[in-house]
Amino acid sequence: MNAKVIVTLKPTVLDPQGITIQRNLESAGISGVTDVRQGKYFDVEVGDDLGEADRQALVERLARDVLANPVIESYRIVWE
Amino acid sequence: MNAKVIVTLKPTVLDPQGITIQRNLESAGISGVTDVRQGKYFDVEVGDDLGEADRQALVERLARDVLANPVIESYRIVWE
Amino acid sequence: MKFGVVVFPGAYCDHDCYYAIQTVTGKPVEFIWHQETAVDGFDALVLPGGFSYGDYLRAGAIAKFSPIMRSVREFAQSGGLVIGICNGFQMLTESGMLPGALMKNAGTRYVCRYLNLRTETSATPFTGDIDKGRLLYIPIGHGDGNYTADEETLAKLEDDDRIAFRYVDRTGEPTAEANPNGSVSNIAGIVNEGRNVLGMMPHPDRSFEAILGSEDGRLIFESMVNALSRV
Amino acid sequence: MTAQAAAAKSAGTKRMSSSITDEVLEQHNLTGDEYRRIVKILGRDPSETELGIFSVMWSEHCSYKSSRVHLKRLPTEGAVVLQGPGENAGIIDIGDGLAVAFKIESHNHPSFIEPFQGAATGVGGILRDIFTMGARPIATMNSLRFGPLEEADNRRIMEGIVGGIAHYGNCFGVPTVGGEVYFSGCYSQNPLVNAFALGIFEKDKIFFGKATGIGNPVIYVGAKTGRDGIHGATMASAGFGEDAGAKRPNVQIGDPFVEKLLLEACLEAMEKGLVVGIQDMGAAGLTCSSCEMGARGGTGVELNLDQVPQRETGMTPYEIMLSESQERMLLVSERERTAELLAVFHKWGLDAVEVGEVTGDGLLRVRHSGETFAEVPNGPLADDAPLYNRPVVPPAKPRIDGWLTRYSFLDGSPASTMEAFRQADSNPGSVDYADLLRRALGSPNLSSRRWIWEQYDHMVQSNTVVGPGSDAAVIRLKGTSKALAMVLDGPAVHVARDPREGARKAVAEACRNIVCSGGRPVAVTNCLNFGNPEHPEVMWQFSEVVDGMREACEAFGTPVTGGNVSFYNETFDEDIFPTPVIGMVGLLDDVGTVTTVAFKEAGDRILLIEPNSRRTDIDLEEERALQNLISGLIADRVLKSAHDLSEGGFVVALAECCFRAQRRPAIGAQVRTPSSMEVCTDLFGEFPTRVLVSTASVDTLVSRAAEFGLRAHDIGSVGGDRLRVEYEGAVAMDMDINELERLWEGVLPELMGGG
Ligand SMILES: Nc1ncnc2c1ncn2[C@@H]1O[C@H](COP(=O)(O)OP(=O)(O)O)[C@@H](O)[C@H]1O
Ligand SMILES: [Mg+2]
Repeated sequence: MNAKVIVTLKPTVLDPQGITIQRNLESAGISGVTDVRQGKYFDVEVGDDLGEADRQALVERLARDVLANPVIESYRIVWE
Repeated sequence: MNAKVIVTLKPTVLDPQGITIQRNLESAGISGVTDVRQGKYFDVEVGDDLGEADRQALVERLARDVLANPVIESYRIVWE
Repeated sequence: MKFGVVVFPGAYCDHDCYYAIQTVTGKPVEFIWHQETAVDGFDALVLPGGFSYGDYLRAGAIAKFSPIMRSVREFAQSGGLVIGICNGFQMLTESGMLPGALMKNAGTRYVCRYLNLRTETSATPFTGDIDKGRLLYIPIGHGDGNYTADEETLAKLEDDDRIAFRYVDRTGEPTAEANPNGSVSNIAGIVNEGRNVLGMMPHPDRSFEAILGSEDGRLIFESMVNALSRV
Repeated sequence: MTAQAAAAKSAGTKRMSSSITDEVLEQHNLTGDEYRRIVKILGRDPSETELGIFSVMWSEHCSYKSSRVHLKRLPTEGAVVLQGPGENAGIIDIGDGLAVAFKIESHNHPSFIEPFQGAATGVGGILRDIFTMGARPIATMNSLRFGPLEEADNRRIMEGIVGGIAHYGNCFGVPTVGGEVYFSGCYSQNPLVNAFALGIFEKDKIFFGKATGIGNPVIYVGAKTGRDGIHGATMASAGFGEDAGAKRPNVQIGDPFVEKLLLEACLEAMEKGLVVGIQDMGAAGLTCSSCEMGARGGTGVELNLDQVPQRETGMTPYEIMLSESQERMLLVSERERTAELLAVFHKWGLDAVEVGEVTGDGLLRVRHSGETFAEVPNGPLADDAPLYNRPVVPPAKPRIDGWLTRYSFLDGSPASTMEAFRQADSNPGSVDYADLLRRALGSPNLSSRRWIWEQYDHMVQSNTVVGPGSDAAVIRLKGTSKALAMVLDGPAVHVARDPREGARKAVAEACRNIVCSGGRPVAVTNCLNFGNPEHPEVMWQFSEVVDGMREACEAFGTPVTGGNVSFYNETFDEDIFPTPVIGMVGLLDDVGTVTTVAFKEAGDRILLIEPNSRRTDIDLEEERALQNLISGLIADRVLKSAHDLSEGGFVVALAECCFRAQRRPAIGAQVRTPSSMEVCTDLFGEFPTRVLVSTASVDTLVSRAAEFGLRAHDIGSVGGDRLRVEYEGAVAMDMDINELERLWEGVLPELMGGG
């Protein structure tokens, strides 16, 4: 089974990468983009032998304890 | 208007970050995850004054020319 | 004969390159601001190491859009010597002037250390004075030096004798332990088809005086001078 | 009397608070007495913004209210001191028209809350302290303390902190050339991150944080302001209790790329003569920078917060004044040249905005949307913070067992290792020395630190002559024949046992490290990490440490040019070990005399130099004699290597001299140990004032040592690939040096896993 975990900075947390990308788009000849915020994306495979509840609990733990840093980030899980 | 751009490594490219995460899961007490691949996620704001076609073309260019490196990555755009 | 060192915001090895080339070659060196568009009068250009634009997004990914990069490309196309060191190598792959890509180190962490390189070819203007097979003791300092390319590209690099340096152990073997970043086939540096553009992760600009631990980096700058004086 | 009952007299300042309750004061870490002091200074109740301003300026972190009475005792003067404590960094004269600015600062509390960003912004802050004075940073170091790595949480904290330091320093382009790390249980919930930075400049081009010239504009440059780290300064002034988690949203994010641009822009503006005064916005942000600049200039500063570049919408004056967003500076320029100044920053792609003006009324006036939110006299705000002479009471018994100071690395090592050493000491008959050496080299406190320092770029700027891994780091100064040596030292176990003695040893060891590297010790910075100053034993430790530092600094002629104090390092009411960290800077007039710990050639003789009788407490006179001896031998090129003996004693130092160094693989040594018949103490015990050297001129060395009243034992030679130690006529160990090296190198990588 496959889940996607999307980790993004909390809205008020500074995102130096996003700011730098956005500020330099002009030199790439791209204008009209007013904001960029960068996050992380994880493609996670879990064993098919697990039941649905276990799978969900597993990915939830993975996201919360490992993939996201709860101090500055939040996460979202999407099952495919 | 808001678009999400998801950039992932091509399937044939080894993902050192994903491998490292996966390898360290056991010591974090998490088992059952068979594969992790890490990608990037971008939350992009574009000016509302653009027409839909222009908007799409803009984000397409942003993703192709800037956010992804076509040698190793592919991308996907999701409009919200 | 004049060297130009391109100055990108954040690519701070510009000063190291400037100083190293001046010390080693005694030739004139000038800085070129990344917003410039002309590179007239230069015989060789250096894309230095560092963290241009913080290495945000991907190392070298934002620098490649600087106005100067178009001129650098034209300069290379007309046969001028271009050396990209570390972040400069990343800019060269990002901009397509060299094939492949430099990914995050296999260990995912930044690594700064002295190591051994084996010179894989003397048939470039950057290695003309270095015997094939000679070991060079030159340091690395990077988080994204994991060179990767598809099989076809790799085969072509091999066939065309375009691999300039490999990471090797003390005895000259390209072992897995000697590979600091997971780079395919232990590749540390390559040249383009025209052989006038070199990208390398290790820093000759940090190893040009005995007091810094090694003088081997000199050989690369000296080779460039000799190649240029032959033309 | 409650705060509420304090009379509320408006002085035309808007939004006067009539709701300053005890609870509000508590949130601001202000006591009732402190509040009354504020009311007295203002002649009325403070507004909310003013209360915020006072609370950060009078926090322990910014005001040094508990430490100032003691710090005054430190020796701060000397012929080479151009700037002592009181500015952003201390400055020393190194000749040739050059000066060096250096300082150390703690970022302990933020690094516990968010290890990566906390440590990263710690590096960012100390770098700004250096370049705000006009110096270009050329080196950084860091001193770290963690709980034992057997615990997963401590590994996570270390991974984050080391990663954060690497991220910031590497991206900024300054080499991280050294540091120290130590593991002990007391740091489990309270890691220490002390960041040191050093910069160089011409001595007539020093800039100060002064707002002068009435009518001159006040200019804000750098990153935009967000709600980051509001109350970071007060947070650093309170221990962590159950609610550490609740304090989390305050985390600041560092942007080393912007910092690098800020550096280049500031130095360019200074070079062009566009800067009248400049101060970084560190702890307490805009508040601290504006009021300190006004106080130092004897002027007032009026700020119009509408002009402050903001990243978030709807920020209140309170939030803007207290924000600790990173990579920002406050400048004063001459009115006529302001446009030129702004242009420099704009060229580097940075925000630069006039946000106010220098005034003649001595007030910090804060305006927003046409209203006045604060009007506070700069002088009293910056300089009249409460001063506490807190109770000082020695503890009933020392914090740790005296036995541990012989083998200080055992604290924080696995229990089985501790047990093995105890056994060896009590059963001298049957000791397996090889096993003890394996345990010692395999303990995190003595193992190789390569896992840490390879993550740091220690070579950028191409000046690193000696990087991490030797006694002190050495940086050459291009364009001169000189070099700077620098080191951080904080022997916490020795301090925990006896704070005064431990502090003396710390200074002595720092000096010895500089001397062994070929340098002459010049000056000191220090970071004093302590527990809760409201605990009388903690204040006793503090007072003792200050006196120990004073004695040693006086003995070695190395004035203290600055430092930092971090209190409230405790979790759940347990104070950390008193942990002073000494940052010592030394000078080599001739970089050619640089010396390292590594043995150089097979056949060289190995000598141990020590006092005639072994002692546990340091004798500063004897120590000076040793250092003078070593300096002379190095100047005359008699020594091929020199290594100060510290944690792990003689055998561990010997092994370290053998391990690989640059192109030379590990090399063996065959020695006979001098004996005092104390069995494992002879081999592993820690005693001050000892150095292990190698040389080709034994006779010169032995006679020179005698002239200084010291002994030089000729104990053996370098060569082969085995470490062979004879003790009391028998072979105590005979081991493959490569195997030992693998063991020593493997400790941290194995514990830290993956990657
Ligand atoms: N332990 C100490 N020894 C000597 N000087 C100190 C010590 N702690 C702080 N100081 C001095 O007090 C002043 C204020 O320090 P600090 O608030 O850390 O500066 P900043 O505001 O730049 O962070 C500095 O000049 C510093 O050098
Ligand atoms: Mg400061």
